[in-house]
Amino acid sequence: MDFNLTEERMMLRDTLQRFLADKYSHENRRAMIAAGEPYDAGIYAGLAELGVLGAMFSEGQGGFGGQGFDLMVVFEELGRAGVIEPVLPAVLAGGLIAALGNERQRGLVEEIIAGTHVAALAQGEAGSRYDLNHVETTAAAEGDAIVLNGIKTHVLYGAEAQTLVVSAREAGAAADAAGISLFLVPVNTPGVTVSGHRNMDGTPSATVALDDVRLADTARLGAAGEGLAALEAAVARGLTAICAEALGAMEAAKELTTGYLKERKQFGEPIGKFQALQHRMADMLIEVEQARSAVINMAGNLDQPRGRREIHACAAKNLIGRAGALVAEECIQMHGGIGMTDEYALSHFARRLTMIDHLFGDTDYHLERFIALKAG
Amino acid sequence: MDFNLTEERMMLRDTLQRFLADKYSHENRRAMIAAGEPYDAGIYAGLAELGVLGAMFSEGQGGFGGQGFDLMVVFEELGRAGVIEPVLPAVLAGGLIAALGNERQRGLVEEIIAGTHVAALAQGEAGSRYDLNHVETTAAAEGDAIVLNGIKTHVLYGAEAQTLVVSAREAGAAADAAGISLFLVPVNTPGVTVSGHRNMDGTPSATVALDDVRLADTARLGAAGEGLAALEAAVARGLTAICAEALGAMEAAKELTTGYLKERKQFGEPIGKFQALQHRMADMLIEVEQARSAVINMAGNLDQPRGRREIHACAAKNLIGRAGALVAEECIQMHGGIGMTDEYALSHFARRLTMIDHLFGDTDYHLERFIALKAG
Amino acid sequence: MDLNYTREEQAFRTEVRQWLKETLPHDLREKVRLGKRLAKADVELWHSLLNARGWLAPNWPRAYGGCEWNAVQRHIFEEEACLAHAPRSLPFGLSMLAPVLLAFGSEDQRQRFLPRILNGQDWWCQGYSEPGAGSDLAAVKTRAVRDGDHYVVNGQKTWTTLGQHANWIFCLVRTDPDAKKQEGISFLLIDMETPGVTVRPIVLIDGEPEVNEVFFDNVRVPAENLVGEENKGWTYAKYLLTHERTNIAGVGFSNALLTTLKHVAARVNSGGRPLAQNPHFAARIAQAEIDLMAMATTNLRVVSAAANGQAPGAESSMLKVKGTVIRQELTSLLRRAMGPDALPFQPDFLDGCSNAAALGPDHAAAAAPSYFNMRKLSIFGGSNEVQRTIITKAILGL
Amino acid sequence: MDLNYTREEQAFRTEVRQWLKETLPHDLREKVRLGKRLAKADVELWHSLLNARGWLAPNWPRAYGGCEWNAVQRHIFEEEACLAHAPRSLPFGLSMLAPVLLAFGSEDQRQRFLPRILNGQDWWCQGYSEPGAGSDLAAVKTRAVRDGDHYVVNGQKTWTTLGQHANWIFCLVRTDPDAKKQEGISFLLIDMETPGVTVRPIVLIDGEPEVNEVFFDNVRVPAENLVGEENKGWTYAKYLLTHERTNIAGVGFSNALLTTLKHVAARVNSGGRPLAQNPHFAARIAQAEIDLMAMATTNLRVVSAAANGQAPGAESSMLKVKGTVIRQELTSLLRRAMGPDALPFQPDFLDGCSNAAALGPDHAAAAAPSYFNMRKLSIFGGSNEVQRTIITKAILGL
Repeated sequence: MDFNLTEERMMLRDTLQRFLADKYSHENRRAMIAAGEPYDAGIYAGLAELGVLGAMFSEGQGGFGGQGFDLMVVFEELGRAGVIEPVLPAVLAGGLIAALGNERQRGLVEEIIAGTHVAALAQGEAGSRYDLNHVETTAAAEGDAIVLNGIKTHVLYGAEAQTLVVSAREAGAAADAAGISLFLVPVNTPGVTVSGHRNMDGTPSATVALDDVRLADTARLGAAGEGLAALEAAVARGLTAICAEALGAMEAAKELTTGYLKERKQFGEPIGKFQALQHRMADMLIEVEQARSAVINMAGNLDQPRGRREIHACAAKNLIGRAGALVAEECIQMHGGIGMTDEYALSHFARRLTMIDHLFGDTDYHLERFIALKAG
Repeated sequence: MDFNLTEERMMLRDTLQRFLADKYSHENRRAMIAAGEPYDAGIYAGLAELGVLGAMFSEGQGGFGGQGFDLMVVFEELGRAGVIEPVLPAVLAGGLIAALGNERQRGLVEEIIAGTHVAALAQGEAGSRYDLNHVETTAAAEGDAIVLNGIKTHVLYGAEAQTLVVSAREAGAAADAAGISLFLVPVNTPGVTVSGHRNMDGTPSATVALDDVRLADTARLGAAGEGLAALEAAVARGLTAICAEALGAMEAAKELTTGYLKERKQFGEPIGKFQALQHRMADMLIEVEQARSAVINMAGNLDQPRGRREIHACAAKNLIGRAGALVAEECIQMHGGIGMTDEYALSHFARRLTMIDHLFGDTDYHLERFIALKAG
Repeated sequence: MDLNYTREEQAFRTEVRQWLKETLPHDLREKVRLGKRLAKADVELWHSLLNARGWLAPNWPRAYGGCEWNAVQRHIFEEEACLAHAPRSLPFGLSMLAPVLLAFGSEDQRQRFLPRILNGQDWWCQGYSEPGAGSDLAAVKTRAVRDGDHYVVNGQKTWTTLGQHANWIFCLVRTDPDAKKQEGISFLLIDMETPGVTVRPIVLIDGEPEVNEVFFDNVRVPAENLVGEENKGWTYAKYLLTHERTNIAGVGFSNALLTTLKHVAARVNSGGRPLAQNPHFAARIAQAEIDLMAMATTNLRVVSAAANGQAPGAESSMLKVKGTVIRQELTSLLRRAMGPDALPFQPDFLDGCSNAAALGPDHAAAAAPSYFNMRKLSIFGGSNEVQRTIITKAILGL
Repeated sequence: MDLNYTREEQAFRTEVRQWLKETLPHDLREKVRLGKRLAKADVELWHSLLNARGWLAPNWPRAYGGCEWNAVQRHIFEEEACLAHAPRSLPFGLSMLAPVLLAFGSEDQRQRFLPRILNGQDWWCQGYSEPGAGSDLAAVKTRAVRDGDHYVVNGQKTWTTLGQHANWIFCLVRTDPDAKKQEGISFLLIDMETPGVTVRPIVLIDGEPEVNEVFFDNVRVPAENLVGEENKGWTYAKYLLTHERTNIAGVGFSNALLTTLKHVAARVNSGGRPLAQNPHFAARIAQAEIDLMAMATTNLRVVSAAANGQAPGAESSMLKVKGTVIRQELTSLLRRAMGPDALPFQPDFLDGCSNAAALGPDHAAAAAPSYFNMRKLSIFGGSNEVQRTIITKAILGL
């Protein structure tokens, strides 16, 4: 048992921390969003240069990391700084391409690692809620071609991507596990309409309409009809990433709040002297430690067989969801009015923590899934 | 809308409060229990004399109350004093006899009101948990006679009763709603074996074995096979009673705790000055008010049609269960060690509050039932 | 004990319900139902409709154009208005300033200001909080110095709700800097068109500029705008805070929210069945409903005592805390019910831009913003921490 | 980062598991599994078995008969012992007094007392708390006055766990009444067979006399029984409190409880199916399990840091609080799982009277008493309120 980071990961963490402390701030992010920019391309290039994207992939895939603890180290820092640049799609869509792609397809990974190409995962649909197996988008063979039809919702960074990894059904009914395939779809393919919007937490997202989108058979990623297992594994990596990001956001919110409790005076005393706040703060600190442990468990079991991996994924996402809500709500409450203003950084962390609960299954969803996995 | 008690109920409450303040104490109850007595017969006679048992029945039944608010007023005081004498069986078994009995059978009600006869409800079984319809005890016709076989568990005051009201199945399978009848069974009927024990909260209870118990056909209470509706209505009255009792116990626990917070000094200050305790106390006080409202809602809807009555019963029992656990646990915690000792009165209230959650459906059971009733 | 309304109260309820049905414009109702943001004109329209019926000022004396409703009538009206998805009328002039003028203002001030509140000429806002003061409202730093027949005001107010729409502000100002904290404060009415008044909107966590900072830079205010006596303003402020908290439990809002939540849960798909049939989610809704059923009665008990002339003490604080907890829980459940559809931020749709279509189902757009906005409930109007201290002190007396 | 145990640690775990399987007597295991009360002889038997294997004193130096296990080894042993339903060994002599003697006692004292702890000749109990002192342990009133080569002790201790079985007690006594609170306290060892010592058992809320009051009436204690220096006792007491909290999170106990809870829930009927399949109850178990999984890792992080020589600070307090919350929740769930079968009080069965049959299923008899008994976890060893203050002070430094 060893809870220390390797030297490489420590170096990456420290470099990333310095880079973000230096270049990234709530004010800059606000200004950028106000200017209508989806994210800061310069920062993204900088992250690529630091090796942040390379750390998402194993050496065999062209990177130098790719393990659970690599995701954890990077995303904790991204979360702490409130980074909205598209690292997550590199884990999700990039991870799928790296895991399933043939040699030609895997060429994209190199560009993703270099930060010159964004690939986004298009898996959600209007009725799917959090179920990866709920796929109504169809992929029909027409001679040598495959024709996609359907609408994909909540495609994170969809309007910023050059390539989409799309889940579509080649066989079976809407919620069947079998029959789902994954396809690489360049966004400029005729029939693809991407409508971008911004989420509550500032991250860009999109709806993607697929209207008789004709692809060559070679656009398929992995085996026909067997996409679900890989999708689930990629989402487990995505869950590790956003759980670690949430942990970082909790740490940042905690920092702001402890600072505030020390500085802010009311009725003549620092409010941190009020015992009721002290005890609630203690409960919050405990939950942040619990969240860290849950992320460690998840990261450390990411390469285990499916059952064990998913049990830890569910446990982590459930605990992170509860801890995140507690931290967001308590930190706002302890701040009072200032904690509710957009111009104070806490608002970003609170929004991000809350919205992370709506990504890839919320607290309740993963609790039920945990029960089902344990019973199965 | 009127939230004031009638003058009669106020008088009953005040007389009862004075009587119990004068004659009833934690020390006396402890001594009585240590001496192996099931309850204090003198107190019970006194309660009957005050009209406490009469208040459980309507004028038509030979009493002078019988409404939800009569139950509420009486049981809140019984709960506040921690009374373990058998008033509840008068509501449950007595209520069933009054509601369903023919003229001859109703003769027992007079004796119950006079405090000279205890009738107990024997409805639970080893596998029934909280389901009134789960009845495996059989009632088989043999010529003019009916023969009962089965084991009834958790028969409150069963070893102190002269008569049992027994639910038994004349037709159908274990959990069917139809086919359940109720029978009046004198405890000295051959084949009846009553084994008494004491519950955690000091109340007496029993297991009743029915081994070829032969009864005349006239022992049936109400129509054959249609006992469930009446049983449910009687249990709703019992739930009103124990919810009000729990409210009284919460008030008593609250009194002890506010007193303690004022008196007890630690680190040089009354512990009630510690803000963390103040705020938790506030949350507790709020829940006690919520509990009072829930009991009012239930008492005020006791004579409404089944759906409305049961929705309020479920809501009240659920809320009382949560509030009771909160009050029991927080009051112990705020007291520290002394709150855990048997010789301090809080222990009784905490045990009674906790055990009330195990009577006639707990917090979870009634939450699910509430959902089912609302959906149905 | 009787849980039923009197015949008169039932008739009143019917009258209110009927009027709402006939009068509340459909598009306004839809805006409220879907949690969209109301424009200034929306609020003004609603006030004018209420005023035309004579129902704009429930608790004012009839002599000044009010209804003189008792607590039960007010409760019934609020309950019905919420269920009908009517907008909330603005409290600042109606139930904050007016009671102070009625109790402590001059007859001149009443005659001058009250009619303009009713007819919509004035939109009032509140100048209580200052930066860094938080729940400690007596920490007033804004100075008002007498200069002939004027006061010259300098300083800053904050958290001024909807101040961007207002033309008048009632302020706590410090007129005696040497007096003790609660003393030396005066209650002053300031025309916001006076030179030196600047308003800066503050965007909140939900993306909406609901509150403002208001700056006073040598603002000259006629001395006749002083309410009551100089340096007695804290008394008036406290009166306002303790006596005019109607509908503090927000039972009506919570009932409307619960209805919306059930509506949504019955329609949203969760693993092949409506979310309402998911046992976990159903349990969370049921738990909130049970708490709300009890709180409705707790509220009625206080309302009914108030109608009988008893002044509510710690009960108000209890209703504030529990009411907040329940409303926040309901908005949290509504957000969760939306699943991924709670993610998008749709300000154009929320602002009612005619060409903005909503992403996702009914109620999705407002779910997350409302959740975030409602965090304010436990902060403003005396934070829940302050309320908890009041509750326990009332019983412990320490 | 590596969540796996080393090969050596895994081998140690196998060794412990095997030994427990071979050595733990079946009836003792059943008593623990069913939550029955252990008799004095049960505990003595378990100590003697551990001592025969050399495993009774995990954290003592080998020179004194201990194991010198590191934190990870101790953790593994505790985990296995809990899963095997082994009794808990008594901490009073082993992990409370002994470390104080090893750090501050004389060699004579070590040679005199440590072997008797191992071989079972002495049963120690703790004389820290006094009536009315609560978490304020420094509020010691019991007086010890030097009289020649003796101290004469007068006063009272309380909450002395299992003191009714003990023949020795280690006490904090006040030797200088004029010194400041934390000063003037000494650490004294008292033979309970000395005239003037009286023990009065206190029945707790679960019906069991688990703790005692101990009275001292002119008890003459040889001066050689003073540990360390006179008036320095508070230092030793603090050392004991901060350095000897092994297994504070109770992960092993909680794991065993969770196993029992699942065992019960799979067997109890709830509306025609096992309670484990009731979505509400399953959710409550799962929630506790998820929290426990995380806490097990939180615990290992602290244990692993301790094994690397880092002294745990606020982490101990975090583990205490969260560990308590989880254990109390699990006992609460176990009680609820029993339904009406949690009602009966069955002291004869719990005491292991051979002719007492249990009412209800396996585990029913102990469910409610254990729930009540476990309320102590958040009170003793520094209440959870005290721990929360420590946690926040460590980060806020206020």
